[in-house]
Formats: sequence, C-alpha cells, structure tokens
Amino acid sequence: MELKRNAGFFTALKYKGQGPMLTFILHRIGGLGMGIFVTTHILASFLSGDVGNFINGIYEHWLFQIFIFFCALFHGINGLRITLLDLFPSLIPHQREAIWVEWAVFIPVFSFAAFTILTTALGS
Amino acid sequence: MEVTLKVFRFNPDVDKKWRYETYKLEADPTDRVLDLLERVKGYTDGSLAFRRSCAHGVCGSDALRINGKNSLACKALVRDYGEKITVEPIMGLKVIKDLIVDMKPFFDNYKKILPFFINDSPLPADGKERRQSIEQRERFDDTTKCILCACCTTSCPSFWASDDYLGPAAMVTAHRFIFDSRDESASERLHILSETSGIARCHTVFNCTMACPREIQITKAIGELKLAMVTGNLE
Amino acid sequence: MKRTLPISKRGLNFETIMWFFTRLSALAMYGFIIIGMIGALVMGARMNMNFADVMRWAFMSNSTHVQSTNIPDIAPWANAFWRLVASGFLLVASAHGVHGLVVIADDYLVKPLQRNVVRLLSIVMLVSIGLIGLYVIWTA
Amino acid sequence: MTQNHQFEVVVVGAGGAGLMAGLYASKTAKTAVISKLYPTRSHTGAAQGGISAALGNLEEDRVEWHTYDSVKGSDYLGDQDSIEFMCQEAPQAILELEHMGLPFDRTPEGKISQRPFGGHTNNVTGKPVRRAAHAADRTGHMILQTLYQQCLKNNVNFYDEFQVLDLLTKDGKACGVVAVELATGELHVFHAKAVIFATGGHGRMWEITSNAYAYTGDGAAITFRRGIPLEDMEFFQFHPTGIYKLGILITEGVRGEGGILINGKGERFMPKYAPTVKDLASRDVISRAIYMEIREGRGVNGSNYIYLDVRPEVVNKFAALDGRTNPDGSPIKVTAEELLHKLPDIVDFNRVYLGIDPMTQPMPIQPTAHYTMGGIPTNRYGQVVVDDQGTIYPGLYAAGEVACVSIHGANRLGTNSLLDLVVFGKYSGLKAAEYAKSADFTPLPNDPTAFASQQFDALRNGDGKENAFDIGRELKKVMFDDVGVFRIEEGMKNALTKLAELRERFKHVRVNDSGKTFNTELLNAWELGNLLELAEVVATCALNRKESRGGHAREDYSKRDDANWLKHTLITRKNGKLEISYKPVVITKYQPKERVY
Repeated sequence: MELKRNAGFFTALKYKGQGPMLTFILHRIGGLGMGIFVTTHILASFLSGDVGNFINGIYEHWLFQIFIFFCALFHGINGLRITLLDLFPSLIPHQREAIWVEWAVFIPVFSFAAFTILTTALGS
Repeated sequence: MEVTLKVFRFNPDVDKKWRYETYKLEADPTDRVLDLLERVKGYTDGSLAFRRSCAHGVCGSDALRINGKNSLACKALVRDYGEKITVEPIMGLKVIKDLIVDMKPFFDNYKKILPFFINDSPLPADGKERRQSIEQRERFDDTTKCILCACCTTSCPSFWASDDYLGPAAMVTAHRFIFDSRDESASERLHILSETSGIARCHTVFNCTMACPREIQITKAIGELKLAMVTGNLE
Repeated sequence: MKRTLPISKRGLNFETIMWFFTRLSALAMYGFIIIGMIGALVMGARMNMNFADVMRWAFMSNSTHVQSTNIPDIAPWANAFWRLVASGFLLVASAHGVHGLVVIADDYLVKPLQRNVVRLLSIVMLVSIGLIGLYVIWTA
Repeated sequence: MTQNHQFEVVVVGAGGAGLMAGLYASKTAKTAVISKLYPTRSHTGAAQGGISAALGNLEEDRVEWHTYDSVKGSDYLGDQDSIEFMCQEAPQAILELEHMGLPFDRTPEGKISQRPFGGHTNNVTGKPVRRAAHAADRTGHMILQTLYQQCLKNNVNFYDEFQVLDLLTKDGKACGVVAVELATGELHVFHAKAVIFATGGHGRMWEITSNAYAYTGDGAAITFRRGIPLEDMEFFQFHPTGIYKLGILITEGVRGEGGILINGKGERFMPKYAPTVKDLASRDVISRAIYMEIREGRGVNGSNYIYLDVRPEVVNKFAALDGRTNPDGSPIKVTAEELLHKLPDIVDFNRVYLGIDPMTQPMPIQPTAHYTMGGIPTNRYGQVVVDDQGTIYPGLYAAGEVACVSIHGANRLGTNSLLDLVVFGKYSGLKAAEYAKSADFTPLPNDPTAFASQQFDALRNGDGKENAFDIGRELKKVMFDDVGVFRIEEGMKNALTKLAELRERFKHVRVNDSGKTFNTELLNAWELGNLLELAEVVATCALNRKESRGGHAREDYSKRDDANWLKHTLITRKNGKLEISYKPVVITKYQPKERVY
C-alpha cells in the first residue's frame, strides 16, 4: 500500500519556503491573534463586572500587549504588501524587495513599541 | 568531494514505515543530484525508485524535495547544495515507492481547468493561421513554459492542506489560455477558477514561484487571473 | 479589439467578491486609522495622551478608550461622528476578520457540508459581534 | 494476474508522433495510447529550434526548395517520393498545429514567424532561407503540450506509465501488445486490430548524448525480436553542438540567429568546410568539421571541445562580414536582449550547468548523439514494410523517430524531425483507424504473455556476477569511441567483439529488487537489453556499409559511393544470425550529385 501522505502540519512547516512563507504563517498567526483579542475584548466590555475585569486583566498584561501589538502591526504591514501586489500584479516580480521593505518598516516600529510597553510595564 | 546523500525510502512491498537511508559517495561539484541517485541505484541499491527522463530540466519527471525545497533533480547541482544533501519526495501526494509519488490528483486538477485551446469560430477564409500580434503572443509567453513537473503545486501550503485545491500548475495553464487572444473560453475557465477550491485558496505564499524550475512568475500569473475576474480585462 | 468580459462572464461569485473586499477593507481600515489619529491630534491628544492611547483610539474610536487619559472634556470624543466611524470600523474589520477565518477553514475542510456549517457559524459570529459591538459603541 | 483490454487501435508511445496518431485515430476508432512516461515527459518536448515548412511568411520560399534541401541533406539516400509528400504536407500541418492553439512566435503582421536553420536554402541564390517556424527555443515543448491537450479534449484513452514489452502477432498479422503497469508490476494484454509504434530512437547507447534516459529503442527492439526488419540502422545523427561533457543540446537556432563556431585558436573555421552557408551547413558536415579541428589540435586548450559564440558583438561582426541582412534589406544588428528573448532556454542551460552567460562568454560544445535516422521500415502512410518489394505487414504501423520512411536518409535536416512526426504521425493514425474499420480482430495467440514473462524471468534469475550499470557504461563508451562520428573498420570490429562480450555478460545480470511496485531496476535492465540488441545491429550495419554518406563517415572509405551503395540496408535476425539485405532508393527528380554547402 502507498503511504498516505507526508505533509502533516509540522512536516509542512519544515518546507524551506524562505521569506514569503514565513510572512504567510505570521500573517495567519497575527490574524488569529487579533481575532481572539477582539472577541475577548468585546466580551469583556459587554460583560463588565468581575468576569470582565478578569478578562481585562489578561489582555492588559504587558506580555499579551506585546503579542497583540505584534499581531496588529505585522498583519497590517504584511496585508498592505499583499494588497498592493494583488492590485498591481506587475509589481510581483519585485516581491523579494517588497519583503525586505516590509521588515525594514516592521522591525524598527515594533522594537520601539515593544520597548515603550516594556519600560512602562516594568517601570511602574 | 565526498557527499553524504540522505534519501527518503519506502518500499510498499516490504516496509510498513518510511525511513531515511544515507549513502556516501564521491562527486564533482558539477554533478547533478540525479547523477548521484543514478549511481546509488547502479552500484548500491537497485531497488531505489525515482522517475527521470530527459535529465536536463525540460521533461519534468524528477521533481523532488532537495534539502527541504522543491527542485528538479537534474537541475540541482551538487555545488549549490553542499556536502549534505537530503532528497525526499514532493509533499502532499501519496508516496508509492521511495521518491515516486502518485501524480493522479495533480493531473486531475490540471484536467479540471479545460487545459486545451478552444475556438469554435470559423477559421480565417484563406485557411491560414489566426493572426496574433507580437504583443498578444508575448502576453502569455511566461505561462507556456510550464512542464507540469508539480514542483509548484506540491510546494503550496493550500495544496498540502487539501489536494482538492486546483493548485498553481492548473492556474498557470488557465493563464496560458485565458490570456491567449485566440482562445474563446476565458469565461468558462474563470468560472472554474472562482469555485471555492479554486483561486481563492491562493494566499500568495510565493513558494510556487520560488520552486519553479522554469522560472515562471506563477504568483504573478495567478494575480493577473484574480484581477481579471474582478475587472474582466483580458489584455 | 479590446478583450473585456461582461460582468456575468467574469466568475464574480462570493469567493471572488470577498477576495476583492478583503483587499479593499484592508485599505479602508488604514483610512479609518489615519482619520482616527488625525482626529485625535486635532482634538488635542498631543498634550493629553500618550502614544499607546492614541493608537488604541485610532483602532477603535470609542470614548471608553480615552476615559483613563488626561482629556479634560470627553464630549467631543463621544459625538455621533466618532460613533459612526467606530461602527464603520467595527463592521468592516469584523467582516474582514470573520472572512479570514472562513478562508482558513476552507483550506482544510473540503466537503460541502463542512463548508456550509462553517459559513453558517461565521454568519452567526459576524452578527453577534456586530450587535454586541454596536451596543457597546452606542451606549458607552 | 493478467488484465485484458480491447481497442481497435493501440498506439505505443506518447511523444509527438504517438499523440498525433492517437489524436487522429481516436476520431473514428476506439484508441488507446500506451506510454512508459506521462505523455508530457516525452522527448519531443526537448526539441528546441523549430519545425520547417515552406510557408514563406518572411521571404520567398517554395515546397520544391524544401524538398531539394531535404534530399540533399539526406545525402540522396532519402526516398524522394516520401520527401515530396512530406514537404507538400508541411504548410498545412503547421497551420493545423496553429489551429490547435500552438503558440508560435509571430511576425509583425501577426503571421507565424520563421528563422533560418542549417541546410535550409534559397535554391536560386544558395543563401539561407527562413523556413523554421518556432516558438522561442522550445518548439518541441509547445508541440508536445498542444497535442497532449488536444488528446485530452478528444478524450483519448491514456495508459500512462505502462511499459510495452512485446508485440503480439498471429498468422502474419499484428494483433496487440503486452505491457507491464509500472505502478503494480502487473501484465496487461492489449488486444488490437492495429498497433502503431511511436517509441522514439535509441540515442542512449552513446556516451555523450542529447537524448533522454527513456531513449532506449524499445519499439525497434520489440519488433526486431518479432522478426520485423530494421532499415538504415548505421545512420545516426550526431548534433554538432551539445554542451561539453553533458551532451545537452544547444539548438541550431543559435546559429540560425547568427552564432559562430570558433576553434581553440580563436578562428572561425566553418568557411573552410562549407564556403557558402558556413555555420549553417548540415549537421553531419559540421560535426565532422568540429572533429577535424579537434583532431588537428585546434580544440580549445588542446582539449576535445570548441566554442559556439553567440555574443551580440560577434554575431553582428560576422553578419556584416557575410553580408547577411534582415528581410527588409537592413543590416543585421542584434542586442543581447533580443537574443535572450529568442533563446531563453539555451541561456538557462548554460547558466545552470556551466555557470556561464552566453551573452558575455562563448559556450564550450562538442558533437552529441542526437537522432536515429534508421528504424522500422514504413511507407509514407506509416504502414510497416517488411521487404524490398513493399510488402505491408497487416495491422502494424510506425511513426516518428522509430520509423524509417525514409525521409532523413543518411542525415536528417534540422527541423525535419518535428515535421516528420506531425505528418507521419497523422497519416499512420488515419490509416490505422481506416484499417481497423475494415478488419476484424485477429484472435490472440495462446499464452500471449509468455515471451514477455520469459524476458523478465531471465533478468530475475541471473547469477548476479555482473552489474548492469557497468555494462551500460561500457556499452556507451565503446559505441561513442568506435561507432561514433568517425568510423573505421578496425574500430567497428573491436566494437562488435566488445558488444558480444557485453551481451554475454548481460546474461549474468540479476535484478535484486523482487518487488512489483515500480520495479525500475527490472525495467532499466530490460531497456539495457534493448540497447545491447540494437547496438549490435547498428555496428553490424555500419561495418557493412563501405562508404561515407551523411551521418555515416568512414575514414577508410571517405567518399560517397553511389555505384555500390545508393541503397537502403535492411537487417533481420534469422536463426540467431544477423542477415543484411538491401532495398532501392526511390529517386524522382533529383539525381545524386556532390553535396557541398
């Protein structure tokens, strides 16, 4: 009998897809992360009271804030790259450069924000 | 130089589970990975199974995953991969034996897209060729290069998730016909592409473009198809 | 001869329209965020709020997001315009996000029944997020 | 377990000829196409330069000129009635391909573009003429894809990855084939009224070759074992420009676009050998010229290769020197960008395999085994003809490289191979279907799989003293050294001795893989058996022909000898011995004369 298939979830992650595949995975993580955040946030605001405060306590933790800022910023910048390439396919041959630009924008902005969040959280 | 070749092995007649086998052999930097496999098969273990035919990158038989990335074994030179080379079958298709996978889902997807020229209008009155300008011919030149090796489709996360997905190769073929000024079935093909297992499953991961041994700008072709579906512009 | 297909022949179905919507809504959200940031600065955020608060406001222009800051008068931040902006952002973002989840699910689920269940759930989800969100925005 | 199938027409091989035959046969008859590869892997896809026809899209051209060029190219050994037929059919065949959607390159008016090619001339001026219709440098790829697509459109039954092992005959009629399904190892019997062989050539028996691994002469060997003769097997084309050591083809289109051959001293040498058309002479002429240069010590760095130079400045310089012009009369001025556009794959091969850019460096090349001129004798309708009387073997057809019509005679003209498979693929398909409509099924012989199983058993039961891979390497080496571009009696006798030894050693080969699923070891060994069989045939025919003609160049008989040798060779095996007989060449309009370019 033939082997069923050899592309389970973790095998798939091992494929050497380089830059764009990484951004794809991070884009999904970012989107899912924001989805979880927004849902819990709305629930918290809606419920308020003890339950609401408990949930608030989770996402106001600095670790969660860094995570959610990562999600939003990366998803946003990467999404803009995808949108531009999709609407102007003639730019697609320059996709490698597009990814460099993306990281060049993302890394400083995120570092700065993460630094601010950390100093605020650990300083107080 | 001495090369350590690690090869995915699975023989359905004997094995229950797949394994890797390691071979050490002398190789020139300009040797193809295919040459190494041939030598292993010739001298060490004749039961090693893989497909190959033209051996210079135009027939598309020997699509394999080499050091983690899809490529044709006959276009992969030892000097580009170094002393440790891992060869595995392409992902997302059933492994029949060693490096040979079941290509049926791949070709089934290809056939779904009406992969043939359709023009039922009468021929030109003189019986000669249908005229086409140099620019019109150039429009779909890139996607005529496809050799159906499956490097692209089997590097696509959407295809790994489910082999119902048409896959990049089928879309490259769709592009080749949709943007051919002589073809008349663009609309039918766009409708096939618009199905849920169609072009919506492309998430611009670019694995296909980077795996393509013919250097087709696959993601660009797919992008043009997506835009054509919205704007209707086939120029 | 120009080759352009009429609308009915382009394969414009739910998938295609949502693909396009996802791109447009991404751009729209950038628009909302920029409007939110400029608005906040016009209303005096430069002196009374830190950057994180501005961002929080820009991502959702709900007055509860500025309550804890030094803004002296919260009224301009809670007028109908900003509530409309917030509502717009909410609807666009939730449609964008919920469809994103559907896209991920569609990658893995291929049976029509599975897909229909996911679509049904997504509509329930979208409606409930919308209703709850609108309730919070307009009552806060 | 053996499975049985019944079809009116069975096509063996799915390259250009097989697909064309399958496409046309399937229009009226129930047809199956059996192929050991997926059809799109066939070697037609490797053809680069173009397909010729006197369309005259860019300048004046005539069917008669094409005919004459082909006759002259064949060194007068081609059958002229068949050549006339093919050249007559050519323009229609190409238009038909265009109507099937083949994306030819275009002229500014939107017509099919054409380029010059070796041996194609204007018969009045003697200058090269633009006759090769092309799609960049991947014309064969486009033909293969287009035909496969059209077959899908017409719902042709494909049996992909089925290796045909044996031809079934009864009462002097073909009645089917036996094939093994690679994926399961099971034997299948295909019962048919008509069988078309379109399995390609046997170029894998030479060390340096442009041919695919699959090119092991299966069809010719199968029919030969069943007593069908082979024609003109001594004639094999060595293409002058293969990538050094690898043999990968550099299309003649490179020289069509103005590329120049340069020896180790940096000189252009072709004017010495072909004063008129120079670098666009026929393939055999150029291959020999390269060998002469190398032999006289003018190879690059004293080694056995020379340069093909297509750098734009070189192309422009020599175009001006030769006085070649564009169709409108303006001087030729090419840029790297234009060349890149016209020869993308060549640039790619050089980059991948040699790490050089042909736009800035010359390419190291050497002659490479390329095309089988001989094969299963047929008439112009693809019907197999078993003797010099034109006796047809009922139900058996052949087309493409495996067939010998004979169009190519002693040397094939560049681009005529693609034309051959399109034209004769089509007619064999039509004729086979027509025959199938008029004939009944011949009953299958008793135990149809016996001979095939016996061949496999022999490979499984050897004592394992010998290694098949080594035998294959030695075969290729001896064939390239002794039955290659230049041949001499002593060498060929040596080759025959060596081949006998190899055949003996082959009996000791044992296939270790005992599995059924994709037992490629078994199949490779079986293919090697075919090559050994045919190598002996080639060497025997070559030793027998005591003259030099086209692709068959002998040092001990360096002149063409029309008095004694203007005839086709037929070879069969009777009681284990090879027997040679002859068949006259059909000459209509063009009397043999000296061949100069």
